[in-house]
Amino acid sequence: MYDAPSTTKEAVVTDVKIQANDVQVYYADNHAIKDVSVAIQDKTVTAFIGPSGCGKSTFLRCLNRMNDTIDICRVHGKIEIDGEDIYDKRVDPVQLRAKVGMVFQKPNPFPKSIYDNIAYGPRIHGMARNKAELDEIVERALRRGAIWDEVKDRLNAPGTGLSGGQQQRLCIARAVATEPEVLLMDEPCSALDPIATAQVEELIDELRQNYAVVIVTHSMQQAARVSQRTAFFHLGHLVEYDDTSKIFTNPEDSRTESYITGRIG
Amino acid sequence: MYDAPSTTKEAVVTDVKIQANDVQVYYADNHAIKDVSVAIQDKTVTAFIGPSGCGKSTFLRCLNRMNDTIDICRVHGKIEIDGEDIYDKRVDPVQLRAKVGMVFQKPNPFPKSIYDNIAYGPRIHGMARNKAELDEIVERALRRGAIWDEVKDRLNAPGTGLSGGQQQRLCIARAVATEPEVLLMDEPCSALDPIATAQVEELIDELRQNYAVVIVTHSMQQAARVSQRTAFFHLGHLVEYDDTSKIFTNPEDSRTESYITGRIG
Amino acid sequence: MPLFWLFLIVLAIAAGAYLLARSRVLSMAGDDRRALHSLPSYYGSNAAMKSAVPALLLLVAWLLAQPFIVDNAVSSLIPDAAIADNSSRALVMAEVRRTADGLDMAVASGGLTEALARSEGLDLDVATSSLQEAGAIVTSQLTEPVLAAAQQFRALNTIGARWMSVAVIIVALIGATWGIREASPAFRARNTVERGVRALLIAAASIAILTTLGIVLSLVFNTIEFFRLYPASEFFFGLSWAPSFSGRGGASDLGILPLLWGTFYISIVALLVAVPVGLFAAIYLSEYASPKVRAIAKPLLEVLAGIPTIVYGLFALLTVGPLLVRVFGDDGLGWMQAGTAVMTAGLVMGIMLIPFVSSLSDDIINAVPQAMRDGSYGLGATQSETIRQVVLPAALPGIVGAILLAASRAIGETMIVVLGAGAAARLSLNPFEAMTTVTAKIVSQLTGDADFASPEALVAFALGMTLFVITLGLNIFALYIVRKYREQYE
Amino acid sequence: MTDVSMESAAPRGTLTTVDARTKKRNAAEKRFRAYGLTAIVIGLFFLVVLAVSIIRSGLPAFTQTVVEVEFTLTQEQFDEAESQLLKTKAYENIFIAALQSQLEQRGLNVAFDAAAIERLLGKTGGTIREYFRANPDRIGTPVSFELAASSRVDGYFKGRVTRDSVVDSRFLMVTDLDLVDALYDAGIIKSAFNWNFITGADTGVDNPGGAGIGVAVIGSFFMMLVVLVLSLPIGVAASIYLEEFAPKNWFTDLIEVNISNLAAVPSIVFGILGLAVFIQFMHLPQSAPLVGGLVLTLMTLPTIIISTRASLKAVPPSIREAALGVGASKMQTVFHHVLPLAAPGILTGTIIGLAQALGETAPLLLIGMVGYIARAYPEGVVSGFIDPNSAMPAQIYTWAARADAGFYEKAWGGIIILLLFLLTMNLIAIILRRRFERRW
Amino acid sequence: RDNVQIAGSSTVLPYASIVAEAFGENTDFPTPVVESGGSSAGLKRFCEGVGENTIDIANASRAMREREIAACAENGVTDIIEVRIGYDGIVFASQHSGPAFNAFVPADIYNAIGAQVMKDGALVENTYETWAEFNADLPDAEIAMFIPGTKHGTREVFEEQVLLAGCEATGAMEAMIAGGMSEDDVEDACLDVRQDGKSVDIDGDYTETLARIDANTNGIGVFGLAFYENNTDTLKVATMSGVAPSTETIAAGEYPVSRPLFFYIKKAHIGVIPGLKEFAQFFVSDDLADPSGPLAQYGLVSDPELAKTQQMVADEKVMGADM
Ligand SMILES: Nc1ncnc2c1ncn2[C@@H]1O[C@H](COP(=O)(O)OP(=O)(O)OP(=O)(O)O)[C@@H](O)[C@H]1O
Ligand SMILES: Nc1ncnc2c1ncn2[C@@H]1O[C@H](COP(=O)(O)OP(=O)(O)OP(=O)(O)O)[C@@H](O)[C@H]1O
Ligand SMILES: [Mg+2]
Ligand SMILES: [Mg+2]
Ligand SMILES: O=P([O-])([O-])[O-]
Repeated sequence: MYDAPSTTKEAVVTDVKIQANDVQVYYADNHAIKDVSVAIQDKTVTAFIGPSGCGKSTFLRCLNRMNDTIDICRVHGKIEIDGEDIYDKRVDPVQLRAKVGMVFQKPNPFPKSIYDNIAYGPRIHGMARNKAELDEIVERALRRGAIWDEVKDRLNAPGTGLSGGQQQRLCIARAVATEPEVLLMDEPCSALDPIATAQVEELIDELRQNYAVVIVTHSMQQAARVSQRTAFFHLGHLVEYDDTSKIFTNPEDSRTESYITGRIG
Repeated sequence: MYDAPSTTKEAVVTDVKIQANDVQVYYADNHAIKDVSVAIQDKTVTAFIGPSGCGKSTFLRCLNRMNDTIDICRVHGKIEIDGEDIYDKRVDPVQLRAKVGMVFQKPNPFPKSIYDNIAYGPRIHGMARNKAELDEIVERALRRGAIWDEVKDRLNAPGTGLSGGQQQRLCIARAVATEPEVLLMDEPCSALDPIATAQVEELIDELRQNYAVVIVTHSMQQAARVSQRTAFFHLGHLVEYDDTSKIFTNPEDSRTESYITGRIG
Repeated sequence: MPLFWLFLIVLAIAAGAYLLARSRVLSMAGDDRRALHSLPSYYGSNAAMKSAVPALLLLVAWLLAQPFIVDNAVSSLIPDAAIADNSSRALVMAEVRRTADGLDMAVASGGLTEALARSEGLDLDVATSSLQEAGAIVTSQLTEPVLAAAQQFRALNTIGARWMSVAVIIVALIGATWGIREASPAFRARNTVERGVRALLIAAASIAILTTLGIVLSLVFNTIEFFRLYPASEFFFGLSWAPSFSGRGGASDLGILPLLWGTFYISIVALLVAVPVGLFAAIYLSEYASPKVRAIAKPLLEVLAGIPTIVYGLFALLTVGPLLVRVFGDDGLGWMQAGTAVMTAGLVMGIMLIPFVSSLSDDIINAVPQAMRDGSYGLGATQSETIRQVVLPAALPGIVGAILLAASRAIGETMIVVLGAGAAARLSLNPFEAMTTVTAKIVSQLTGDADFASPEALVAFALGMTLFVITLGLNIFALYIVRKYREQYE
Repeated sequence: MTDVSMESAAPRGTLTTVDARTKKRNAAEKRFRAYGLTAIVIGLFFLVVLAVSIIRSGLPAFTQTVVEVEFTLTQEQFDEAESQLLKTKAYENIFIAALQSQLEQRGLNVAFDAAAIERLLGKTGGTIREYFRANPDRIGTPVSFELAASSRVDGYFKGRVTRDSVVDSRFLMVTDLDLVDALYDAGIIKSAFNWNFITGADTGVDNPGGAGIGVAVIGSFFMMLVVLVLSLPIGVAASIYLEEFAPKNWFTDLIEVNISNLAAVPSIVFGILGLAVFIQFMHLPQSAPLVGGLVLTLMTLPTIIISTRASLKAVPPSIREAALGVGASKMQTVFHHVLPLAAPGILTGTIIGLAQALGETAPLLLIGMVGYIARAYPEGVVSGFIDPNSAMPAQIYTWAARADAGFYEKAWGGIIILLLFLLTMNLIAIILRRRFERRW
Repeated sequence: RDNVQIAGSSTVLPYASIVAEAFGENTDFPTPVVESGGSSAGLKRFCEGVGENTIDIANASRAMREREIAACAENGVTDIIEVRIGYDGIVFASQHSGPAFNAFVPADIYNAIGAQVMKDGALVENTYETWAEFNADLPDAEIAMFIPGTKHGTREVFEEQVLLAGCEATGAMEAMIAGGMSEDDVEDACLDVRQDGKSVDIDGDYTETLARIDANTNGIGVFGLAFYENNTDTLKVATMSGVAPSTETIAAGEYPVSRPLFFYIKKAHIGVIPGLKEFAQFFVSDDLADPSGPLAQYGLVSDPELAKTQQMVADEKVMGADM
């Protein structure tokens, strides 16, 4: 019912980048993620779909331990990236997050200039030797975020003074500026017009050449367009996880089918 | 290229609810809205479309004077609702905003319980005589916001602990709870799955029976589905404003055409 | 009618007006609250406000004016002859008032009947003795004019009080009627009430201006007087502060510069202690500490702000000073002569100021939205990077406010300076030398023994004034800086 | 473009083995955290040091050496004493005589005379006179009195005074201490908890044994009441106006600068102001807690305003927008949403401002609350506000300046009471503050 | 107002507090309020005018000055009763267990802290480090003097009765005059105190001086007699010109350093403020103020002319009127 992913984007069998086993997440008493096991492949775009509130964001935030910042949130189970348990005591969440970048669902630019918003990551990771290099990184990131033209004249204006969609693209640009190996994107195009969406999708496709990308989206078309693998979440369960083409053409689970045909929400 | 609106939703010629003339908006030196004149009709859904950053939110916020809260924002021109100039000195913006409800682009629930989030508006407007009535109002609003089932067991949980899409629906419910005559919705479905989106669209259609609804959306399909009139904004200009069917089938301006066919962004 | 009762009556009228206006507007709207412009309680509040506020204002005005009017009326009754030549009319009036009070007491205790207390024929001796019996403190035998005046005084006051009650109640009733009649669904009750509240807010904000005005007025005349006696140029540019005892006359050096330097130097040392410690404490409390640690440590640190400064002074003098001497004194590095020094006072003052920086900053840092932190963590920033580069800039206005508060407190502190830094005014760069501050000298010149009309005493006012102007300048500068670097989230 | 990104897929360490740069950053992180912890520890360390020294010096104030004697006052003695100018002296002599006769009865074998006994006793006449005036029916019946011993004898039991240290003193002879020891053995002199210190009033400089801080506590209480009731609402109202309503113009700036400038005004200048405005202009009573409260209110206001404004500023604008968007007025927005979120900061300002006001002496100096202001307890609420009274810090300050070392320990004891008062006051605010704290 | 309101000198305050307490205990009048704040501040408030909202009595550790009397008169405060209550002895004391500073003459003090001193017959900048350098009888201890700050009335007495005397005795004064200075300048120069930290001004109370001495074995402080007598356990007093300070030697005029203490009453308030005159009379009564009374007991040097003072108070004799 949706365009099957074009052959060029066919899922290539690659290494497993992230392996999650029996993940459970609780917000206080609320059991938000129930027993989810999933293997996310490298150099692949994985889409998480599912009705609002089913736990997509929650699971995504487990993958770079962003849930650590929520007091009431407890995560059980095992998540490995490149074979290393990220919830291991010895793991440094900072290094983890440098490796696993994130675009949040609600755009959250820093109360700084647009330039500093982008330059922040590269600076802390020491990615630029000098101002010129940094300028270059910033420009490249903003271009990749499809926002360069709109902000190039006001790089010193505060990032908080941008429109909703501009903020969203700024946050995407901010995340790619640090060149993470895995990029988690929580509804990155929700506030974008079709053109901007297309540009971001192009970016995702480009990133896929080297990295693993996980994208949460409510747009079935988008999932079908950009992803090779799709995971369908429902009420905290991972209902089905398979090649995108398979999910959208021939889902195994009836719930998946109902969802993509628009019958359950 | 998109489904033409079905005949039942054909624009009925009704009274003009909002009349904007020569509106100009500046953020400090940034001329964000240029000379926009538009007549928004009662009992009609009007869609604002246009690329990200073109000024849709800005213009929407002019209609209930939310821009008053931004220090650097200046609004010129004349906007009349029901024939009254809303920027007149004598107009009480509070009363205006009670009449013209708003759903913001970024969901912004109060850091209070879900119940209180909804009940706040009805309380300050004296819409309920007693607790039972208030409970009823809250339930009705949450149902209309298509979120009742998800939150009915946790009405006392904080609204900020909801998922992105749930927050968005909470904010929609909050806005309809006060029964405004005009409802401004800034990308109300951006974080919603198709089913929830359909429910919200149903709500919009229901509201249209009595009220005027203005909706900003990036989804051309959505604009086509729910609206009777569509305004296309580009770089701060109102490029074209006409019946939705006309815009999507036979736009006059070449820019409009480029946009809806996905060529400019 | 006792004042308290009058007050209660006004409140009762206001409460009645509240209920009436509320029910009236509800019934006019046919119980449909949506048809009302505002919540019913606003209509009630409007009526209550209109009945209580003017009435109470009148009450206050009357209470302020009546004594003046009665005093004037009565005092004109006292013949000049009745005023002893070393006394004044005001003093006789004081006695009249006391006698009138005494009569009240005598009547209350039953020693006199009300009629007798009023009658012209009241015998002086009877009056005196009955007053004394009633426990009124009268020093000597009453005199005829005083007694007559006291009786007149009582009579006028009784009349005044009666008319006041009447007037106040009438005003309250008029206001109530007005408010109730206004109550119709279309009436913008909320706006009216909010205008009232807003007036209140403005009044509150204006107190700052009034205080400033008051300070300037209470300093300026003596300052001018000082400059009449002492050349301004020497005061502002003189390099030495050596007030002599005025008995010696005219030999004082009253240059403010050494004092300003001491103020500046000691405050800087204090801030160098308080700001890093306070800020780091705040950061630790709000970002790292567990809620339990925070709940205990923060209030404990706040106790530091509540220890009387004299304790800090003694602490500086007895503990910190000798300690520093051991390290920096002749036996150690040899920089320090005695325990009292800029360093001693600065360190101790810094300790006192820690909570000023820590507590307030902690609250502000805590108020920075979590989304800001998440954004930074998501980029792989460490917690300290996040704090330094995202949280602190976002919290900057509040933190600057806290630091300014601490700095202000440092400038205004006396006791620690007196005990910790010594009383010597000196222009020196060595922080291990004794110095003193403008504030300490204001206190000592003001509470000293010098002839109060001499420049040595009046200089306290000039010092206060100068300090006031200087800090004003600094604050304008700080405001400008904060405006320039403010970062607003969202 | 792509090749660039290929390049920069630079080797990163695995998650468990950190690369050099991360090591450095983590070290910085650890250091930063350590600084924070150090800062707290420094603060708490000084608090402990101060607390220990305060408690060590102040605890002796809570005990008092007393002399217990039972005697009968005859009507003649009473009348005779009442006819004197210095009546208390006469009562004192009666007490001394009674003690002397008691010693003789018991046959203690130390030499003593009336002068020696007088040196052992504190000022006792006032208490005795007061007792018999209040209970005339007890005249002629035996009454047992427990009265304060002299400051030196008290010090002897507390270790402050030794046989060596009284050598030069003309207030106590070395031989007197033999008598003291004997009296102690006989149970006539003993140590008792000093309730009077907690409940009593100030005394003259020659009577440290009778001095108490109770009345000053009441003075402070009424003063703080004024400060709290005025400065909190006024401060919050002013901040709300400035932060939320005031148009951004020069007048607002003027108020703003004025307020921060007031924070820097030395407290004694507020005293000058208070004297000029409240006493000389408005004719409010002198030495009254009401005036003290007003002056301290003016002094506290900037602290509360500055902290309130800072926390109002910290409330994110989206909250305000949300409320305005549902048709709340600005006033409702502020009072329903913004203010509760700013409450922690407001309470912090209140805690610090009130703590400062509670410990302040200098302005009280000028409005007549420092000195010797011994009074009975106020009779009612009104008299609590307007009758002359002192305040705790003023009392402590005066005691600390007195010559007799007995007052020195009283001063420190007073500080303990002041801090207890402060903690009680803060506790309420702290509990409230915790209830309002939240992140968004 | 039904209580007597007093303000002023912190030196007089202890005595006033003793009297006020006794007055409250022994009469039916309320205990007077005695504020501290310094002679100058007290007199200033005294001179603000007459009336209930002004104070009745000002305590002062010095006599009222002409300028102050004039300022008073300007505000209508004209009939003032001056009451001298006795004398305050000023003593030099050091740590009890410190070096033996037992006997001074003004010259020693001047040599120790004067700005310019005679050394080998020439007037030079003061560089003495120890006491023994200029007086072999004194201990070989470092010079560390804590003298009253310029806010204190005691400073004046110290300057005039010790420094000036010392200046003259050491011959410094003569040398200065010989150096061609005018008389006024000489006086000023004699009162100049060295600024190198050997002499420390104390602006606080005697308790502060005591704390300084406590912390410094070689420290010598200037105290009031009463303060010293209350702290004989930590302090050791020195004789001045061979006379040991005591209430007797000072009353007899043998000990050279002392000053009179006063209080001033507004006559206009007598008969208006209850208990005012009674308080004044109580203060100077034999029971309190004579050498066996509690004031002397505490350390006040009784006025030998107490009877005259009592009479003056009884007659309400004002200043300026023929005495
Ligand atoms: N608070 C602000 N301060 C300064 N400039 C602003 C502010 N808000 C918006 N702008 C600018 O005004 C222009 C229009 O913004 P607006 O938010 O109206 O866009 P929009 O059409 O809603 O876009 P989007 O679809 O991305 O939400 C943009 O260029 C934006 O950068
Ligand atoms: N901070 C939180 N505290 C408590 N409960 C939370 C919190 N965040 C999310 N939840 C709950 O956990 C569940 C899953 O939320 P999550 O945000 O993962 O949903 P989602 O799939 O991302 O939905 P959406 O598409 O609406 O963003 C929801 O029921 C939500 O209410
Ligand atoms: Mg989500
Ligand atoms: Mg927008
Ligand atoms: O307080 P004094 O004026 O006596 O120093």
